Amino acid sequence: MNGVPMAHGLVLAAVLFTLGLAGLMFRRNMIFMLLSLEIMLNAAGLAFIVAGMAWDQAEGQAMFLLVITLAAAEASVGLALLNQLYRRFKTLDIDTASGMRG
Amino acid sequence: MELAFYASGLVAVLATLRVITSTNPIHALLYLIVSLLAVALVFFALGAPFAGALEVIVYAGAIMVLFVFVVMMLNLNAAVTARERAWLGPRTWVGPSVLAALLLVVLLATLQHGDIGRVIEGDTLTAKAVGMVLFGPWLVVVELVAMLLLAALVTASHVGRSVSREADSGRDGA
Amino acid sequence: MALIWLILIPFLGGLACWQGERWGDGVPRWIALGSMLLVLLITLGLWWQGDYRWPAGAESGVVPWALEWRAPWIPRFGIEVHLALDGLSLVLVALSALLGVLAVLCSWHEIRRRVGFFHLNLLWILVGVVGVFLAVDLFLFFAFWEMMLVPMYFLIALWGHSSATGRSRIGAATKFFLYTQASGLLMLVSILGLVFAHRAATGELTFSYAALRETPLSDEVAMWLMLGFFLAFAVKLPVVPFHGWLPDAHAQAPTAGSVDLAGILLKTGAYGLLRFALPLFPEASQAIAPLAMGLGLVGIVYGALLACGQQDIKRFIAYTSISHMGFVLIGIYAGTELALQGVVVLLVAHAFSTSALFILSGQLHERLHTRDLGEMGGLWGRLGSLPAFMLCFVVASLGMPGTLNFVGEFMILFGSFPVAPWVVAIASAGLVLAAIYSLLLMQRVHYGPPRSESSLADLDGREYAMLLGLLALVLVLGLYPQPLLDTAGPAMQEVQRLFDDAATPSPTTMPLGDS
Amino acid sequence: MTWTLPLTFLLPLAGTLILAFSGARLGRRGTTWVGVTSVALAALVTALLAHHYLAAPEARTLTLWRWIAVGDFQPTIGLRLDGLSLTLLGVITGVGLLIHWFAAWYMQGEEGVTRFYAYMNLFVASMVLLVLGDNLLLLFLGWEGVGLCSYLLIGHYYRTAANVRAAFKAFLVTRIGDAFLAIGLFLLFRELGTLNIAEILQRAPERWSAGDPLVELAALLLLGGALGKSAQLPLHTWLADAMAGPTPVSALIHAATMVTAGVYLVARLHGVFLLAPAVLWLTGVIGALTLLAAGFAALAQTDIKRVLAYSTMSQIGYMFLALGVAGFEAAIFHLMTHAFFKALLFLSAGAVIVGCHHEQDIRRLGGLWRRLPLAYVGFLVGGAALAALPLVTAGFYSKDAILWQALAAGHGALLLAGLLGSLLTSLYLLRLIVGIFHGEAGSEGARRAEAGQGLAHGLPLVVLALLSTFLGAWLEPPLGSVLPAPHEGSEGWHLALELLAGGVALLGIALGAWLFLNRRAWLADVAARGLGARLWRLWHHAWGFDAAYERLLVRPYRGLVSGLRHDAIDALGLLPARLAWWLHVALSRTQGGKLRLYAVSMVVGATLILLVMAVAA
Repeated sequence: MNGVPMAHGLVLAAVLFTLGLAGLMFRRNMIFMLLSLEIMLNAAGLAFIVAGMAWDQAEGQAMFLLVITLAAAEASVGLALLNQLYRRFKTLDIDTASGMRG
Repeated sequence: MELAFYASGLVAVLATLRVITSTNPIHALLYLIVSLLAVALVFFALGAPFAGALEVIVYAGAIMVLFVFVVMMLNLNAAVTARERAWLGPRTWVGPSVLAALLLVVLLATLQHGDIGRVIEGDTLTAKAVGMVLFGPWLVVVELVAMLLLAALVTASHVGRSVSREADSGRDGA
Repeated sequence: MALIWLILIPFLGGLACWQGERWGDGVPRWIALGSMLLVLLITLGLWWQGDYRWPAGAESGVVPWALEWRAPWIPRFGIEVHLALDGLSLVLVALSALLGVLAVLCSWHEIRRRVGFFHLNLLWILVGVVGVFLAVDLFLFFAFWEMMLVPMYFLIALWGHSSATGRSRIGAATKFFLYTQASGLLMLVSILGLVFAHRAATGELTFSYAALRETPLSDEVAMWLMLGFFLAFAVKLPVVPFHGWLPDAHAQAPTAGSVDLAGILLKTGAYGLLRFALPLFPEASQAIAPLAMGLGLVGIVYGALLACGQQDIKRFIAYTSISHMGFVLIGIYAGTELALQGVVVLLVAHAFSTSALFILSGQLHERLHTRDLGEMGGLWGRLGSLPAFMLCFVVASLGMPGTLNFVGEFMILFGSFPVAPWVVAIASAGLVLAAIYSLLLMQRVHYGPPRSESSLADLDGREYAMLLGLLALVLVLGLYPQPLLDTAGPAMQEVQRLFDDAATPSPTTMPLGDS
Repeated sequence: MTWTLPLTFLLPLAGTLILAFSGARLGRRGTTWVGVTSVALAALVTALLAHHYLAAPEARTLTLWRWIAVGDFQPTIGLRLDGLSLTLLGVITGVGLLIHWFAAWYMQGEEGVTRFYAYMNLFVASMVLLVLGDNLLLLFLGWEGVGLCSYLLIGHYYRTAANVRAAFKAFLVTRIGDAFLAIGLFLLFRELGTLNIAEILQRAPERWSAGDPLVELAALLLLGGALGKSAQLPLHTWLADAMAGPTPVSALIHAATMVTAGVYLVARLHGVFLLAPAVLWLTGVIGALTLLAAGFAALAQTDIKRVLAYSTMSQIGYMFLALGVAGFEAAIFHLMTHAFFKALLFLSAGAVIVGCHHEQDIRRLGGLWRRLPLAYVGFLVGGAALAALPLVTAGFYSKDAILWQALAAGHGALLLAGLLGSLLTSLYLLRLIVGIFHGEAGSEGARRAEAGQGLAHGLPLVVLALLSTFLGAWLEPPLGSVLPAPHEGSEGWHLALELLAGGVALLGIALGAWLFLNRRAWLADVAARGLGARLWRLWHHAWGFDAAYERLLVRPYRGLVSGLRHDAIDALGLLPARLAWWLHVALSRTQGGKLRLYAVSMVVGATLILLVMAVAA
């Protein structure tokens, strides 16, 4: 077994990404949506690392660092919004906050 | 090194699956942490110890703890999980999952066509090399990332302020 | 020099009326009347001393105008203010001037609010129309063509009256504006296309009519350019599929607006066809002739059918004018000299009889305060001499021999028979339909059991003079139309010569058992 | 002397203008005076012209001015006096004068006399123009003018809607005929290049040979116009309803002059018709069918004027029969005598109606012969002429001339129809006279009937009565030069035919007298049961033509009008506006505010893009 073919790494990333996406689409609770977002971001980071390792370049991991900071920033803002949502609408159901509609 | 990769990959996928399908937010969170750890393990397997460490420390350690902290603060009772189960009726998840599956198939098809033959032997890429890159050509990017975090900090503090003082002024805005 | 005055007088008169309002309501009316009479006198003067017979020996290329006035405007694009007068445009300018006078007279008591601004609009419509009839530079022609619409829009929108069915006058005015504006833009595209084709062929950038007539065009391009022109004039004529705006505009317009609309604006469509669509694209016009005649027939039958069903008297008359214009379309595309002369005569006759009917419906509205035919009936004995005049004009619109309408209609039918026998056979069914709607109008308004015996106000001096003048014109010209025919004669011979030169054996001459 | 020719129509026209512009200022006497004298002067001028013409019988033409001059389309306002137009002119102005005079008495109690006389004068002027016109366009002017005046006069009592509808129907049906005539004019102008009648008669034989399809079509179209105006079979439904107008109108327009315009047209353009034998034969057949149909219809009418109307239709059927067998002179001769006795009958009917306070129903009249003697004599003399009582009456000579032409031309069937027709004529005549004057009075009005007084009532009836006797027959119309010579045949056959026709007439009168005088009860009972009742109703409604036209033509037109009332084609114009509205509604639903829907749409978009890239790559 002489190493992991890059394609498998990417397949893993793709699967994780799709699961995150599916979670984002069918969960109505905002927490789960944020979690799914985190999963998707994590999958993206994984893809970077796999690519970086495949070409033996450090940029992959450097990019991973950025992905993590982005995830952190996004999580904090997301949770602040979640907090407001809960206080204002007394529920975590994302569909109640549908004021902006045509 | 391949065995570690495939095993932890499998664990990651299963944990993520549990995250999406679980009804209790806390359980979901914990499964997510397991999934992140599994991914960290994958990084180690692939020879990226610095990334793995980052994953464990920042991702699983910081962000997930933040999530747990917020969820605990909302002290959701049993009614929430019951309602979750109600919302998860077959009608809601069939459509999106078919869509996601279709997207997955398309992704795999493009991967399959992509004839990326390269193989990862597992020889490690040291943190030094990453550091050289980060503070070499990518210096500007690191600065930008810092500003990003600062912006997130400001936003989170403003939006997240406690409702009491904001209650009177915010009421009309809703 | 007189030509530019024909346009300036109403323009300045309009401004004077607008300002004149400060010194009381009467001033604008007299100023408007004065300027319109002046224009009429100038035109009659031109008619008296000018002779419009074909200058002997003029070779075909040169377009002989009786009177011309040129001034450079935008030399860079070859645009110049080029006004020219020949028999056809003289007849129509005189008609517009006369109807302008009538429009001012018939709204003497009807308009109370903002009299000055009303007369401004009325006169500026005349400026646009006279400009259209005189302009020989295509760009100038388009400018006047668009200028006609705006005052008419205000006339309908501000002084109109909402009809019983609640369709507001603003809606009608907007519909009128949109229909004409949209088709006008198509014409602009055609004009530009023609100019560029001309530049491509001869390298000379010009908008002048005489030059553009010589542009060598491929059949396919000529057809498209001609369609642009045809559509703009078809909307104005109005030809059936594009007639939607006319009944609404008439129902909502004030009497003066209706007189102008029916009397003059409809004529610009026919004038455009005769002046621009046919001479500029003879082959394309020849090809589209059967379709145009078919549309004319549809217009006749459709206008007649709908006229009988209307409840509002002005919509009724509007649909009858659509039916009359069907004859005009057949006459234009028949192309023989007799038919074209008939078209000019019918245009004049239709202007007289329809504007008279509109003046009468205005007077009925002043006395009965309604335009709904359901509430009229049995008015014969109650209105003094108004019913008698209405009878005369209904008989004229019916095409009774001895009136000008008959001369026009039958000249068209006589002229078109050799070219399209079956079209004329069906069109003469139009004579029967004309009888149906004309007499229906007469019976619904004046015959039948009267609603009350009280007699209403008789015609006063002004109204009596207007109607008597129009009736005299219709009857005298009906029995002696020669001055009209001699004036428009040469122009029509020119159009016919062009139309025939292009005539491949026209497909419409279905031999009727030719011996 | 020819300069006086235009006076014949200018005088009545002047009368119309005076009356139109005088309004009510002239008062009743003034109006009547103007109305009658204008036609009297015209009659005087006609008499002078007749005297001159008979002195030197050749056609005189006078062109007032060129009406329209465009290329070779040069119709002129030109008058032409020859034998035919002189005869017609005499009938119009002569009988017209008597009727105008009688109308002065008839219209005593009526309102709107000024309007009445204005239209009557306009009618006489148009009819004179029709007759004198030397080109077809001027003839068309007169043609439409009389149609208009007939519309206005039938609708004289405009307050009742039925009269107005009757007038509308009369104008419309004749207008359909005019449309055919117009197409005929267009065809003649295209083929012969002229509208002048003399030139047409001269160029037609050169241009076409007999039986040429084009000349057949032209003749057919001209015939269509004639049928419309003379109320012959297909276009005849308007004449019976036209009785809604005052009786003098019916006498002048629907008996003496307008309805004969069609006969005049065919006679005037005999050259064209002779070139189209099939159409000529058709004219004869239509004439025969109309005279029989009208004869039967007259038997089953209850209103005096409707009986006379169908009788007129029947007599004009005789004229068309004469034209059909190319007996043009006989047709015009019968036209003249018919004008006399039919005008007499109508005026006597008018006297009866006014006498009985506007009672027109036969069943409610009776026993009037003692109370209205002059009307009774009028009916007797007129009736005798109508039934063609041998030797004594004018009708006998003219109808005999027609039957003789039919026999001489060898049209046996048409001759039989003529004989059967004269039998029917005697029957319905007797029914009418017995119904009005004998038996007992049916209604209050009839019982208290009082005879009319004054010269205006008496003199016209007497003069017409004289003209209806053999005196009328002496007025030989000078048609020699104008119309082709009549057919010749052996004298023996002619005598035999006279005897036969006289016998049939007498038989009819005797049968009628016997049936209606003492078999009235039996007749009423036959007409009430089974076949008799159905036949009576069929004839009463004139063979159901009216109802058929109503269902086939009028109702669909009315349906179409109400269907299209809201301008279907215009609604197409609103299509773009409506399309924009539907798009708005559909698209706004996608912005539902649901975050997850947005996510789904993004995923769909991404998948599609990737799919395209995957497929394209």
